[in-house]
Amino acid sequence: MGTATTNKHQAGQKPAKHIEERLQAAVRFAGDSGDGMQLVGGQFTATSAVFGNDVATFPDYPAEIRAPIGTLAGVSGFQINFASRHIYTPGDRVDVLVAMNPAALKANIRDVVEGGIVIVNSDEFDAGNLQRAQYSTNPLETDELSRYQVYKVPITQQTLAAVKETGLGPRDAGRCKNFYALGLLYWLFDRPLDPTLSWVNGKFARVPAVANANKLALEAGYAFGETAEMFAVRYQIRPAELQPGTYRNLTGNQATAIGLVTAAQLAGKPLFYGSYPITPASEILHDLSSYKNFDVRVFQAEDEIAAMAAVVGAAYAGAIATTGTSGPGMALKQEALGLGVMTELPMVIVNVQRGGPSTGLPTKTEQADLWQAVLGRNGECPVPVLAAQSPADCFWSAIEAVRVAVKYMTPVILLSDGYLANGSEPWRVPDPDRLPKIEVRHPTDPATFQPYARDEHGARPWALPGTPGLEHRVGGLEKADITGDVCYVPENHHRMTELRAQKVANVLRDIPDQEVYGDPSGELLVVSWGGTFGAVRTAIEQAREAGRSVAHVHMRWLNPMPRNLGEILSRFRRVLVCELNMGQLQLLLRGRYLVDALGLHKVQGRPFMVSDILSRIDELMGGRAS
Amino acid sequence: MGTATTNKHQAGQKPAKHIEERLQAAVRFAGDSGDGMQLVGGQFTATSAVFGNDVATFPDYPAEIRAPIGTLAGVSGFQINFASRHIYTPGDRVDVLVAMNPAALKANIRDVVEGGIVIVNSDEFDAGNLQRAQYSTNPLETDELSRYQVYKVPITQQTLAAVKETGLGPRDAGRCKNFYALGLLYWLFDRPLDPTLSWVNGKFARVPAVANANKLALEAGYAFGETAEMFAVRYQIRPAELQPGTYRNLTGNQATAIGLVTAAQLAGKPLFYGSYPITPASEILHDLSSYKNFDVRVFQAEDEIAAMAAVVGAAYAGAIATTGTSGPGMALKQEALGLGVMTELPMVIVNVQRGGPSTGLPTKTEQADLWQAVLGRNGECPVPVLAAQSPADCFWSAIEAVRVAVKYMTPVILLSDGYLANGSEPWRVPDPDRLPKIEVRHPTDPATFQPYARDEHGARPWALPGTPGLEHRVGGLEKADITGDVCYVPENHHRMTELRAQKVANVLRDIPDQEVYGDPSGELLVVSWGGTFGAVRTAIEQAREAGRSVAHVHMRWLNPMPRNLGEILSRFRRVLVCELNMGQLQLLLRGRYLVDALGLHKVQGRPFMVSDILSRIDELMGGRAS
Amino acid sequence: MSASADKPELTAKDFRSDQQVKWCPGCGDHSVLVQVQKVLAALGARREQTVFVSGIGCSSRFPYYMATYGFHSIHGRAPAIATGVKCANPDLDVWVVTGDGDALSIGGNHILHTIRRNIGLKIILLNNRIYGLTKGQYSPTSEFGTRTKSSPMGSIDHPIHPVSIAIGSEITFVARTVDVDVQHVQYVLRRAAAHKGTAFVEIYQNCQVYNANAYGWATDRETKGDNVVYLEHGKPLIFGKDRDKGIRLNGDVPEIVNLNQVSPDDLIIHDEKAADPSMAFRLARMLHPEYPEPLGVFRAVEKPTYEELLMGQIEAERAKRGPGRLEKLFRSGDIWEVAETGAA
Amino acid sequence: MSASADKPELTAKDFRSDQQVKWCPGCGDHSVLVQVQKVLAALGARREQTVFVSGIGCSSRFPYYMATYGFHSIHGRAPAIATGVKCANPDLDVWVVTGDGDALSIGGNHILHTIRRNIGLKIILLNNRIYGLTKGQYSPTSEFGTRTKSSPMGSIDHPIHPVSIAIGSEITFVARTVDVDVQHVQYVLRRAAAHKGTAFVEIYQNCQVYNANAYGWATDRETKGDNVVYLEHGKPLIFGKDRDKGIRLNGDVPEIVNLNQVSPDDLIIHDEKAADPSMAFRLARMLHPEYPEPLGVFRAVEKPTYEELLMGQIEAERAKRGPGRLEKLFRSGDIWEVAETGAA
Ligand SMILES: Cc1ncc(C[n+]2csc(CCOP(=O)(O)OP(=O)(O)O)c2C)c(N)n1
Ligand SMILES: Cc1ncc(C[n+]2csc(CCOP(=O)(O)OP(=O)(O)O)c2C)c(N)n1
Ligand code: SF4
Ligand code: SF4
Ligand SMILES: [Mg+2]
Ligand SMILES: [Mg+2]
Repeated sequence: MGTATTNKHQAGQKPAKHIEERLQAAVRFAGDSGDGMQLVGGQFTATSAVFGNDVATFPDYPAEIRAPIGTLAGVSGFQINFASRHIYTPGDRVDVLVAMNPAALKANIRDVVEGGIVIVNSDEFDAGNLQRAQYSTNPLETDELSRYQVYKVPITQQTLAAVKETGLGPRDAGRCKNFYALGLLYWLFDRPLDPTLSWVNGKFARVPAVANANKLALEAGYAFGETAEMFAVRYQIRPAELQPGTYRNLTGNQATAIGLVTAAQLAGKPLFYGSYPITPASEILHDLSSYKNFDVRVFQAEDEIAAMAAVVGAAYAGAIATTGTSGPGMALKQEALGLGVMTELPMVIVNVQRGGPSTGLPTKTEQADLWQAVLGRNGECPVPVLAAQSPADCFWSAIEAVRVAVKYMTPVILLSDGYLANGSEPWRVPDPDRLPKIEVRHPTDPATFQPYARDEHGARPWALPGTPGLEHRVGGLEKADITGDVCYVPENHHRMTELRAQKVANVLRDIPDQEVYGDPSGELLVVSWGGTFGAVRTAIEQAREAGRSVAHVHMRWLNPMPRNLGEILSRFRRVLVCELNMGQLQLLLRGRYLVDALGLHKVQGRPFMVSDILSRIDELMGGRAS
Repeated sequence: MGTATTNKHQAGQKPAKHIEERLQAAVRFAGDSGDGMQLVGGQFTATSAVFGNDVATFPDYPAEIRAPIGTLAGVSGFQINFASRHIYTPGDRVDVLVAMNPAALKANIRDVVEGGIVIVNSDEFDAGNLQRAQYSTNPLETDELSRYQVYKVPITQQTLAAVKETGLGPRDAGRCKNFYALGLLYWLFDRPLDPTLSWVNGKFARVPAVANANKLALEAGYAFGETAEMFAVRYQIRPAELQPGTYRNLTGNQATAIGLVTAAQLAGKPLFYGSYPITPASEILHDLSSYKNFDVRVFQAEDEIAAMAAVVGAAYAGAIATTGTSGPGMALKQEALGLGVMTELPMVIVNVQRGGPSTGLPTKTEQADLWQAVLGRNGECPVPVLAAQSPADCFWSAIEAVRVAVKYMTPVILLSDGYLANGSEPWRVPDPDRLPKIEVRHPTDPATFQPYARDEHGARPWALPGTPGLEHRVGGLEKADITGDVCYVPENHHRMTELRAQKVANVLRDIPDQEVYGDPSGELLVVSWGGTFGAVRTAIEQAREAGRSVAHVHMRWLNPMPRNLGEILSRFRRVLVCELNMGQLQLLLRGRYLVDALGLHKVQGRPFMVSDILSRIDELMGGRAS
Repeated sequence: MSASADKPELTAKDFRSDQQVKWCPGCGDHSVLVQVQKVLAALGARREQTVFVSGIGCSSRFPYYMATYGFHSIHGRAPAIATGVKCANPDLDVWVVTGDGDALSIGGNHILHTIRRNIGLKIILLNNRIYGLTKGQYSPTSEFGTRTKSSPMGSIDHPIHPVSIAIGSEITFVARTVDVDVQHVQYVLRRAAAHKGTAFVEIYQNCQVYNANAYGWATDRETKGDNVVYLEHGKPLIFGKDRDKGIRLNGDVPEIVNLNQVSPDDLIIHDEKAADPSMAFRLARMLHPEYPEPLGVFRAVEKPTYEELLMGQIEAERAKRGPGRLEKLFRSGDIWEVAETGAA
Repeated sequence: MSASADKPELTAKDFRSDQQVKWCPGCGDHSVLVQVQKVLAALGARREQTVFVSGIGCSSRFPYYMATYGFHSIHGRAPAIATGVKCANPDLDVWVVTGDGDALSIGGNHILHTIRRNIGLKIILLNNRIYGLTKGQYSPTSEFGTRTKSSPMGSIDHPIHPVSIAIGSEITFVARTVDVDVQHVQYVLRRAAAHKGTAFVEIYQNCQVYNANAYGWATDRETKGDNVVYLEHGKPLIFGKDRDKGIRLNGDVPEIVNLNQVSPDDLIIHDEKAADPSMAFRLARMLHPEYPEPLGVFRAVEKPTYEELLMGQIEAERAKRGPGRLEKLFRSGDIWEVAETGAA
């Protein structure tokens, strides 16, 4: 919990009830898929955010739709990191684990910090559940958990007792136990109940018995903490110094969807989103399906190829044309994406990366589609590529992608990943009127129109079908410069190849110089991109606090790369590229700048832990940061 | 013509008829698509080969199936380079051009060496044909061709006269004019008529009138040269010092097809070839369709995805499973190819590269699919990649690809290109009994079988359905090490990713050390790969003959790269990578070896000319090679 | 078909682009091109409102020769690209031109889904039963046993029939005609143009180079009368050079009868508007040489189109919730304020 | 079905793999899995000769639970992968298990071409009218207007019908059944297993989580008698809880009649072997709630299979030209000799 130390708890020790202040804490709710963990996780997050903490969250869904109850495969978790200072990640390890059954305990215990708090629903530790969780002995009865502060709470029984008065049957009554656990945590962290109570009232307005039961369970949990004489301390985490404004918690996929809508509105155009469902990108499709009053035209295609092809068509006909997918779907889109490059039409392809190769680990995160994005098409087929760095940043990245696509008349690939997609953080709601418009120009004058003439950015004109006198033909065959007619002339092909490359290089004009966090030069530069920002930045902050001379470059644009990047790299004795793959950016940086960049690689379907990066820094710089 | 000098020819000068000896000459037949240029080109090649010259050829088909007669779009050409020494390319420029109509003249004249011979069919230079060829004035009547020795021969009339006795109608009679031109060229280069005469007899055995007419035309053409007092000289090119043996002229696609059949035979297995037609790979499909008695199972799929998927299935069930395609089709195959990587099954994917991006220049050559081959899939998805270096080398490369695929249980990508596919060269027929067998092992013992256990090469066992007791399940989800069960364990994923990468790296054990042609170290190392071998090697030979200290590394394996490559690169002050793309190998070499490799890039749908490379060498080394 | 009265009328020639037509002499595509140009002129179509989208193949070069907007895309994907065009701008008249390989081999799935969605695309399938552009491999419509470069011993794939596939995929308009029957081609195209929703037109097309005369039986003056039967709504199925033969149902099997012996009233009366597609399917199964093959409109029924429904939902949402406002979108869900001091 | 007499007989249990079955409680896939295991045992199938190939989806996890060879491949491609398996080893019994999304959305084209080739695959399509694995978007078989995560206002795609698609694609065997009707599932699977060529079996399958009770009308004891009609070869179409209703053709439209008024002889007599697929197509168009929906074998006809033809050509070539010899292959075409001295 932040930098504060934790107290070892000895069984039998008389608990004291003072309130201790912490800078930060990470809490994880874990239970069976049916236990409503995502829901109470969301409530805890909202309450903490309203309270003024900075928050970051990450859910951990089971890979199966509905694995057998009580099994390890069925465990669902939700982690919240909340702090009185700025935080970037949901936290490496958790300070407090709520485990609603043996499987949840088993699946999560290794992530609890030594001395951390473990609250278990002791009612569920019966023989059947223990067996389903593959425990041969009851861990509550051995010393297996001796390194933690374990609190056995008969959550099920207590919940049933608390909600008895509502007259709900045992099944519905039992369903309230997540609120009991939430109430207990609210007590532990001294949070107000009001936000959740009013949410419950709204949500269950039509079933007052359920609303009442959840309320009673919540209050009972809180009261248990207060009266049970079980807990040694309570913790308090003060509000953080956040930028003033209106906030909303957003997952990366929600942010991407809202960002795309916003971009289309800024361009004054309909948004076309053609997509085929795929984990972990489907929520973008879902969200956009409900934004129809923004003239969002969602096309659920028969496959990724059709989705991509429809995007090309929609771009041709004048929509802000976008699609979203994940790795295997991205592979399928590449041929049609090439057509977008040849026809030089604006479109955005969002790739929410997941573990590969092939179907791989579909519900897990990874960053192994960078090569595919930058280099993975037939022919010389350059495309601008950028990557979002945090859940809320998906909003800004989506707008930026559309802006560049329209300005340079090119497909743009936006890389997100499973971690960003499902993780959430507070988003400071912008003032829509302050967002710069996306300028769109469509030619109308037949006298001056040439399909493949270029403007100052290297972009060809976006002539829309429906415009009298501009009738012309485009397609996948090589085009003659200026006229756009089909052309097999050898020199023309070379020239067009260069023009397409030059145009993508021109995007540099819209990319700010790379910023360096930390010393401008020195011993070690850590480079990262995409969803690893939070972990890497936290590690660098900590290393610097510990006196290390390290700096951090987090890249937003992967193609083209910022103008000053080479120069920055050359100012450091060593360069370390941290990425959730086996060295994809590393190769590109080495090839481009001839810098002997080292790599920190992790392909485990999980994000970096701050400690992963710190250890590697220690390894490289020798000794251990204090 | 070789290193010999040419005589400037002045109109009106009295022609002398001596025979001049040359080391090499390049001849191009050009005419309308219907004029039978490919046919006589083939005959000239065969005759020269039988005569003992080294030969290399390249056809140039029109992009349209049957463009309007007499137009530029309809011109079809066939170039033969033949020599008394070893040659590697069809020649940069041509010494003798036969132009059967104005369009053929216009489309080809710029490739004729200054002072070269141009034989035109003067009968076809009428107003209509001139207009169709977009000539505003008749080039035979202006000084437009003054830099060449132009011979106006009324080929049509003379042919009609020669074949009159056969009683063929004017249309069929006119069809013989290609043989007339061939006869003339046979005279010019002092070649025997017999091989063609006997070919004609065989080919037209059932239509004696046609056989006779072609024969008469051929002889008339020859006689015209002898008697017409028009030509100043005849040329002789002596037989080359070739390795003794039986030879056959092969195009790259023919060689690939035969190579795949051979590999399957060496493995003692059926060959499965699943493919969807695409230029310029279709001939592999055609050829294999006619090798059914080798137990070749050809599946013409509904698309490239189905072809690739069927290959994965066929590999699983125990065939030598292969597919062939070109750029856009390759893009479509990537997802299913990833499944081949995850399931670790042996298969070969031939990509006959063409001009891109998108549909690009479908009938033209390029090398811009290297990135796609090495890096273009979702997730960490390594695949061994090799490239053939000449038409006949496609044979050897195909066998090598299969050998590695089976030994390492992995998909292997074989890169060919449009230039190799259609170009031809003599292939020294090997003794099939001397070709090393491809060893295949299939486990049968249930007691020891583990689907993802590995042998000394890192390969898992190839267990075939049908084997009792080895029933197991494979698929695209991440596998547990050893057992192959579906596995989401984080550390397992990382480990499997490493094992797959290690396996591909192990292929190094089968790759000989990189050879260097020329000095082992020094000023400049030129690096090339794939179908540019001939042009680059010729250029290096010439530069070295001219006293330059340059060396050549031609890479066969692009992934993994030969063990000693980095060390070789480090021995030269400068490294130049020549490739028909914008620097794809260049990036990989720079990234991997941190060598400041320069590039010579050409994307014109055409192969390198030797002079392209020489000029770049001159540019880099200063001065001009003498 | 978006025609506008206040603009000058266009002639067929106005629909010709400046590009040289590059199909082989004798190729059936030439005739279809000319008919399309004539029909568009006759219907008062506007060049700027018209888009031709194609895939890859000889047939797919079509858009280059039209003076309208055009998109020569990639192999098999034209219906999907055209779907994007139509969604982005439902006012455009969007035509898809495709070949038997483009539409039914690599593109089969897009055709199927385009059809079921009933999106307002006019699809012209030029069926020459061969891959022309790649120089003559058998296609999904090639007859069983066809010898080609890739099937030297005869193809072993049983063919599919485009009209059957279309009907099986819930088509609302499907017709068939043959390249050189110019009046009939025009008739069918006019009908297709007038249809709301997906119109699927199969045109038997001669590939002079790789599959010459595949449809001689349907085009030859001597034989065609006996080999084809023209479908006309509400009319009995009568055919024959001398219009002396008809088709009636025997039980549920079509049977050729002589009109000397059977009254026209007993023949199948064609109903292109039948709610149930089964009879249309049955007609699609009448194949040469067993039966005269039906030409004309097999089916023409009304069903809401994809673009109507798409825009309809957008309009409904706007009516209900008002046009989207970013301010409101941003602030939906749980929001909270952070004041200057940092606490809420 | 390759059975071998000299091996011990296997029980249904022998076809269960050691993997824990991970479908949701109440999922229709459980029942189908059990029936498949029973049928294989009953038919004397061998584990080692049997391969299950699937794509991606809940349904596509099927192979993991079978103690046979299995391939859980990628989305939509199972028929193509299975085609490769069958070509490489025609002796194997190859089953494809797929879902409505896997088979008809991304995989539609492979299904179509597999069917037309009549390759000997047994395809089980578990149709729950929803994308289960991706958590509940509408699928190509979802009813028009279905509200899902991706269609909050109701889906605007008109559904397709698997049996219609199969018949339109020239299927030789097609049947339909429903997950919980265990005897009938077994019957249909046995028939499929016995068919030479492609056998396509649609199974109405309950997705308990995202589309619960979509087939209640066909499974509910109370209602199913009136809502389904079982097809039996050579038998009239009789249905109803009390088997008191039948289907006859009125003109060419099926009509429900009461058996008190109409004799069974006047009803449609089912002919699964009809050369012409039109009647089968017509039956496929009988949809709930207008008609009782037919369950059973719609069509079962003989046609040469792809693998027979493929291997047949190879055998014919070998018979004609002898088994391939590399020596001869290398030396075909124009060859020439270069002697030691360098000249020929
Ligand atoms: C992805 C891809 N695969 C294959 C091809 C090669 N290809 C071009 S056209 C064609 C078939 C054309 O046949 P069809 O659609 O019948 O058109 P036709 O030429 O007969 O009019 C093929 C296989 C391609 N261009 N792209
Ligand atoms: C190329 C690709 N696109 C999308 C997906 C995501 N995906 C997996 S299963 C599925 C649909 C499953 O529906 P269905 O086939 O009906 O199976 P069910 O789960 O309903 O049994 C989708 C869209 C994927 N795995 N791969
Ligand atoms: S090859 Fe056939 S289809 Fe293509 S243009 Fe020529 S005749 Fe027409
Ligand atoms: S989500 Fe539906 S289809 Fe998937 S396992 Fe659960 S009940 Fe079955
Ligand atoms: Mg065709
Ligand atoms: Mg489903």
